[in-house]
Amino acid sequence: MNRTYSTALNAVMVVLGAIGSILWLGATFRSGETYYFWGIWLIVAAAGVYLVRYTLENGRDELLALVRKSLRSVVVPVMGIVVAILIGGVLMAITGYDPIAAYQALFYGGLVRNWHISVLNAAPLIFTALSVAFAFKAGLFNIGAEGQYYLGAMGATWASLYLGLPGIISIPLVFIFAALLGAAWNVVPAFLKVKTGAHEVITTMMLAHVARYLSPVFIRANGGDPATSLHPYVTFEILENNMLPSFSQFMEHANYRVHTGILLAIIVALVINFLLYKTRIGFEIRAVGENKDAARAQGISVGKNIFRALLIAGALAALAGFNQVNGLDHKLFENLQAGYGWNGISVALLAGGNPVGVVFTGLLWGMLDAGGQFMSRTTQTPSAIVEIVKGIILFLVVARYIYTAISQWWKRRKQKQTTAVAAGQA
Amino acid sequence: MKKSLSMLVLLLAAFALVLVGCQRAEEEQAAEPAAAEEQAEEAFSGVAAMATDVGGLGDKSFNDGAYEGLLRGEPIGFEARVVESKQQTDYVPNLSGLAEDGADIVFAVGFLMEEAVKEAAQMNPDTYFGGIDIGGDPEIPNFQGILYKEHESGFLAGLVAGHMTAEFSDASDKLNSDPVVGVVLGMFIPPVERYEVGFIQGVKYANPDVRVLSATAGSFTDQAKGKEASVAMIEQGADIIFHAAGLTGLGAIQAAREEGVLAIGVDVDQNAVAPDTVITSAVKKIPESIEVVLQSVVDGTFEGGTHVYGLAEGATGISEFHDFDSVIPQEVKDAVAEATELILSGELEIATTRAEIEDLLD
Amino acid sequence: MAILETRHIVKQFPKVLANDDINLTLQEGEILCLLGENGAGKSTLMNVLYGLYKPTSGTIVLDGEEVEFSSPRDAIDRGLGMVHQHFMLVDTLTVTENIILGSEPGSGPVIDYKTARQQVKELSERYGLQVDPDARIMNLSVGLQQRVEILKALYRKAKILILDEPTAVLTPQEVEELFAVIRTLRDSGVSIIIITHKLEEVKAIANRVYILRRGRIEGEREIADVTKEELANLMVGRSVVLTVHREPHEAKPEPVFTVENLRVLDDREVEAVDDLSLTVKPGEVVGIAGVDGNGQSELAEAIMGLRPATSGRILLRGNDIEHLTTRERINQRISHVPADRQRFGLVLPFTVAENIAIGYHDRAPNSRGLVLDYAGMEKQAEELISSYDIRTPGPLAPAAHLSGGNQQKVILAREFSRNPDFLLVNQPTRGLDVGAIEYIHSQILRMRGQDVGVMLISLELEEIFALSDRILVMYEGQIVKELTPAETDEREVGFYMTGGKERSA
Amino acid sequence: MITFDFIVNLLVATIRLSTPITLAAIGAVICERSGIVNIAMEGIMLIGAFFAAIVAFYSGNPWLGLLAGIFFGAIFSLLHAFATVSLHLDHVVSGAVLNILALGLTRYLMVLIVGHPGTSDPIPVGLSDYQFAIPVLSRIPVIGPMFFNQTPIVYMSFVLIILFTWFLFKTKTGLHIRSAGEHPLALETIGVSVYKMRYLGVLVSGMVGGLAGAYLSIENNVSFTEGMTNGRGFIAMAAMISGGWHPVGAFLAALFFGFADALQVRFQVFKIVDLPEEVFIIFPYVLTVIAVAGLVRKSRPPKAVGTDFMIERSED
Repeated sequence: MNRTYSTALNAVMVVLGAIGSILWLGATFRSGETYYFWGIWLIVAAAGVYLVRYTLENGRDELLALVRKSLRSVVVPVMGIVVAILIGGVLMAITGYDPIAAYQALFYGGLVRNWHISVLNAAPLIFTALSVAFAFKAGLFNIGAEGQYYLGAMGATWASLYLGLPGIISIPLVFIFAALLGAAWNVVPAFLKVKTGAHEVITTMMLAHVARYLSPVFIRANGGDPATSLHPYVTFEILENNMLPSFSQFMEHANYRVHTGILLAIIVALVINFLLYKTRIGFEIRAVGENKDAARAQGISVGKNIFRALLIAGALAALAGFNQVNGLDHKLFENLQAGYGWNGISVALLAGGNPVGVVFTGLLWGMLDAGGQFMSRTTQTPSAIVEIVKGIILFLVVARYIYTAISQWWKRRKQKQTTAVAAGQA
Repeated sequence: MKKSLSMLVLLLAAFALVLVGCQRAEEEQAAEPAAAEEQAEEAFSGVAAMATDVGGLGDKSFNDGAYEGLLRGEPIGFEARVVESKQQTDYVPNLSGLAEDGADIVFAVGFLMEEAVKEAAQMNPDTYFGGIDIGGDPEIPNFQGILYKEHESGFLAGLVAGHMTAEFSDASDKLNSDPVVGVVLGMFIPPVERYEVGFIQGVKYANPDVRVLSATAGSFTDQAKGKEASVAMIEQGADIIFHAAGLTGLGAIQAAREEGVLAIGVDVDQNAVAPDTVITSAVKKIPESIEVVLQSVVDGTFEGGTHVYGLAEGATGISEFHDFDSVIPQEVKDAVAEATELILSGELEIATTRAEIEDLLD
Repeated sequence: MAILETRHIVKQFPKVLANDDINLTLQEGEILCLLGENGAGKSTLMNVLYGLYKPTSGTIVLDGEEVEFSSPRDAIDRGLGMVHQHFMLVDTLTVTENIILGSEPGSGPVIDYKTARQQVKELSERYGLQVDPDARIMNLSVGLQQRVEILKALYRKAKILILDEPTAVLTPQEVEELFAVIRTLRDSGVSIIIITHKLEEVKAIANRVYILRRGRIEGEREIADVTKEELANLMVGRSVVLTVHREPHEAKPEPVFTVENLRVLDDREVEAVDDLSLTVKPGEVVGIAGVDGNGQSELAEAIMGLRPATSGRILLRGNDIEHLTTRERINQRISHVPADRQRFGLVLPFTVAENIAIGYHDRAPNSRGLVLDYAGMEKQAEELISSYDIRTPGPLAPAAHLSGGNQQKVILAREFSRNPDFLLVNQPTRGLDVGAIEYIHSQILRMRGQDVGVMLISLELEEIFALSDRILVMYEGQIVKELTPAETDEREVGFYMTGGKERSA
Repeated sequence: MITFDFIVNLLVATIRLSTPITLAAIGAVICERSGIVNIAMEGIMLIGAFFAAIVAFYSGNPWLGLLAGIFFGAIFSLLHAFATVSLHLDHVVSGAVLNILALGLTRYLMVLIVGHPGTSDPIPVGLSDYQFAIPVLSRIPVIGPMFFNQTPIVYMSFVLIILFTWFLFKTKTGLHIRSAGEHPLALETIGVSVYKMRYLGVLVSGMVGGLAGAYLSIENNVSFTEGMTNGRGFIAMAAMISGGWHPVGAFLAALFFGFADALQVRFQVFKIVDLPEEVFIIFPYVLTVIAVAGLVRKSRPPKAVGTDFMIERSED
């Protein structure tokens, strides 16, 4: 069909989707008012438009194929989640808690009552998960994202304390500065990996510990307001102009704490997706990740791409720090256990390393965390159960081989029978 | 891209489904607080709740102490509720959530929650809030900040340690001749600093010649590191080990026990951990102070601002000596009593930060 | 009497039916050949006999009694031994350790290395298979490694010895030694099955031959009364030209590619290419003959800039490219068909289109600026798929899903379509069936016809003779002899390949 | 200040701090020699530490605790074996997942069994009470106090280093395990099950990992604390690599890390230089990086480590 149509529909879809997700993510139930469902319906509408366009362009069969394909792609995760929730329920039941009530609280808390917390939790996870996922594509395991997170947080704080330009200029500068610091933190692992082959799992992990212990030093150096009893265990508050705008600034009743960092996270996810699958750099990184010998034989420098991958991964993890400082806390705490780096690994694994998938798994994890808190608050169920459920989900989803193994075994059984019959006749 | 976009559709569908299920829940939840309010009137019954910081329960320190305090509220009609925060984003929702779920008073435990609790208190003006290790704010009448003079406890502990290691080193065969004591820290945070500083000052007050060794484990949960720090000090002749290191400190006490020297516990009376080793503990009676606050809620005498609990309120100090009561010479006990007087009368100033102590010492 | 017999063996894999109702018998003390193309199901059948695969149905009869092997262990215990095409040797272990692996002497858990060494020595003496029991496999030549494999089987008292493509990697001399060994084994009462796709060998060594095609037995023949041509037809299912027809072509005088005094180290820091010089003229095929491991791969890697040269020059069209990176050399229009196609040639999970683009992915039609142009990529791929007749579901199918032959065609399509001046082809037909070999040979000659300088590295002398205008024999990192196919034969080449010196000298 | 006693104390402390790392590292060596990457060591140690403390507390017998630590460490590691060998799941992924699982599991079980999270109640008798000096040898100056006046698990670690070395390089099973890690098909074709060998390798690492955990909770200390392993499992991986996948090498590397840690604590105590504590705390981690960077080039991993092994596969 003609292009103008399709572009027009595209525009409609993008607009609907954008507005929808802003409403959805910025929504809150605290003040009674809600944009939540509006947001969801708009997004659904956008998706609908997409499907319409897709059908107009490729015809009905293609659409069905697409639906089938995407169904297949979500069936494993969904199955994993459901089964894990069941197991968790059984665990609760046998250990004397009421699973029904607990889960009701979990979902009510995570999806409705404290939805805004789910979103707040998701943003940093999406960044760190993107970091891990990106490294995966180059065949690297950036297990030390936690460390790059701290570096980013420190960098963002430092820049935001002193950079007094108008926000529109200043925030991007801080953003870049934080990213650069995170990237710089991975220079050593990248260098060692290329020069000596030292395994990044160990180097980044060790440097993560280093970064974690550097943060208090940094904080004391920029030690904050003596008026608070926190002094000097938190830095000064960053300059007003460097704070990420919060949804409440353009949506009345939106929770004042929910900031635009989540949108940033989604945009970055899309950018990374583009970088990986639509650009030469991504092509080379994936080639190196899949088969470095062949890549090398075709003139793709392995070392160069390991550097690229680890540095970009470092930058992404650092952005999680930027997100927390400039979006949420507006200062750097001596954070006893941030853990976004570690949890980012699970989120990335769950998404199978797909940058766009990371957005959803990030929201899922954030939802489970927020809901878990609500659950333990209202039903006095230990929130550790949520950790276990997470673990099981992860296991069942990443071990999608379980399902393929089962199906293969099933096929083989069938074939055996048939061939046996055939042989019998022969 | 295509794949993921259609994935979005399905995920949303899933979400939407769950939501439908939750709507009903919503009403139920909404009903709850109202009920709680009404009951609050006649023969007192109410809900006392707390949110831990990321340290969580089982820290054998302020989180556990606060919880014990809540439980002490049960006789006077309080139902205790607790939620363990997992990350900083949880603080505000947990605190105000507890309030909305009908708690009469909500305690925020740990200095990290300062901002969160003030926010929550402003958002829920008709619920009382308390903050352990957090300064109050005159602007917020329904919030009471509760601080402790850990440095006082530290000082008295240091006083005992200083005297014992120097003059009375023959009082126990677990003491050696050289005048050295040690202090093991978990991570360097406000209460920990106050304990350390007070301890050092106490030691020097007892005897300026005593050396005080200090080391930080870098964690509140790594017993092995705590043990190693304390062993390293014992090697240097330290014969009394004080710790302000939460669970890491258990390692420090264990080291003292194995190496046959003495230890001083922290926050709560830790004599039970090793009765033959822990001579006393620099305590901070969080439960008692919480009890006081709860009572004030029942009596309707709750007041905002900062309440600093110290020797005067009987909230700080050192615990009894248990089996060591016979070992500790009368002189030391007198010295403690005397110092207590001086502190109460304000004649004896105790440092609260390392900066201050350095000035004080030279 | 028949020592081994298979009855209605069927082996079904998830994708393919590898063996379909196989019935064969092995007489005691005979040498039986199993002839068939790659993928005809020979190896599968042998792995079934050896207990590595369980047959989907059918039975194996040994010494007249039905047996069922649940693991190779059973097969070994029943006196079967197997020498795999890809040697089953652990490089880091010694010869002794490899031979005794799984049947170690010594009571209890501890290995009695003294006895082991002793037994290995005796064994190698008894069958005249000399090999140092303490040498590490990684330091042995392919021929010696094969001896170790045979000893491994004999050590386990094999009455039946199965050799899978035993000559694939050997020089003519080594082949004859091997055959000698096989005959002595036969005379000492061992029954032998040889799997091969080489007709000469069947004629040379076998008493009897079964021909396999597409998993079925196409026929059984006594060697005495069968011709090579008949065997070929049975094997391929149609009459085949056994040598590609090669019309003469005048090479340009001015060399397009020159190597001067090149020295290259291998991974063990040992000099693998030792002061080597050669030239390639436009429009000629220069064949590098040599036993595997004489520096060919290091030479190839050095030419492509995958391995640094310690000294010497590499000239393309007269200018030195030694200092250039691989990418720069590719941009200088050098094409390379690597020996190990799956490891160095393709990114298996990538699509055919991507695999054709890779290397030139930074320019039209594959990308515009930094952004990939998938439309262009696919268009180009479709053209090449048809012109090189690559059997694939489409340009977007992962390379992993293609057969070996078609994977190789993808590489040829990629490299040849970049109209190179110089073409380095390394063992282009390894493990491919006759059809694919014919095609690839004709394509290489087509490049020659277009005045491309072609350097062909191959372990297969047939191939060298079929394609080369000049033959350079490589031995221990040096070109020890230059020959012209017309004036020499495989024996002479083999003589120099194994370090033979000029008779005159 | 640097007296003879100081040196001796420092070295003794080195042993004390390196023992858990040593155990985990030699366990990992066996595991990776069989071809399975095991970054789940951290989780395995945590599980071992937990059950050791719990059993020791309720039975009042630390030796039972020790066995429990080993046993549950093995059970937990079986998950890893099942996932990687039988389900053909990527080794690193499975390991990462198990580490996460171990954290949640121990916390939940704390609440269930002990009644509160955080730390378990101190056990009546710890293994440290069974410290004993080997008569004559313990009198040898430096060596004596280091190696011959120790606590049970420390002695065990010494024995295990020798035992594992002997096992890997002198026994039949050892030869099989090494082959499984180098060229699994070669092993399968002479009739030894690669699956068995790999399960065995993981299992052994699980038992030793559990032992390492037990050391932390019932020998070095007297109670379990959440997250008490504190990254030691990963340092053990570093030790294994720097030690060239050889038990003795791994032991030496572990000693090195232990030494660094012992040193930094003493630097703090002495306040030799006036720097923030954190600077000292990071010292061992930095050293680890340097060590790995320096030694890794010389050490070569088993060829087939981290690779999946499947027998039933169709050609091409």
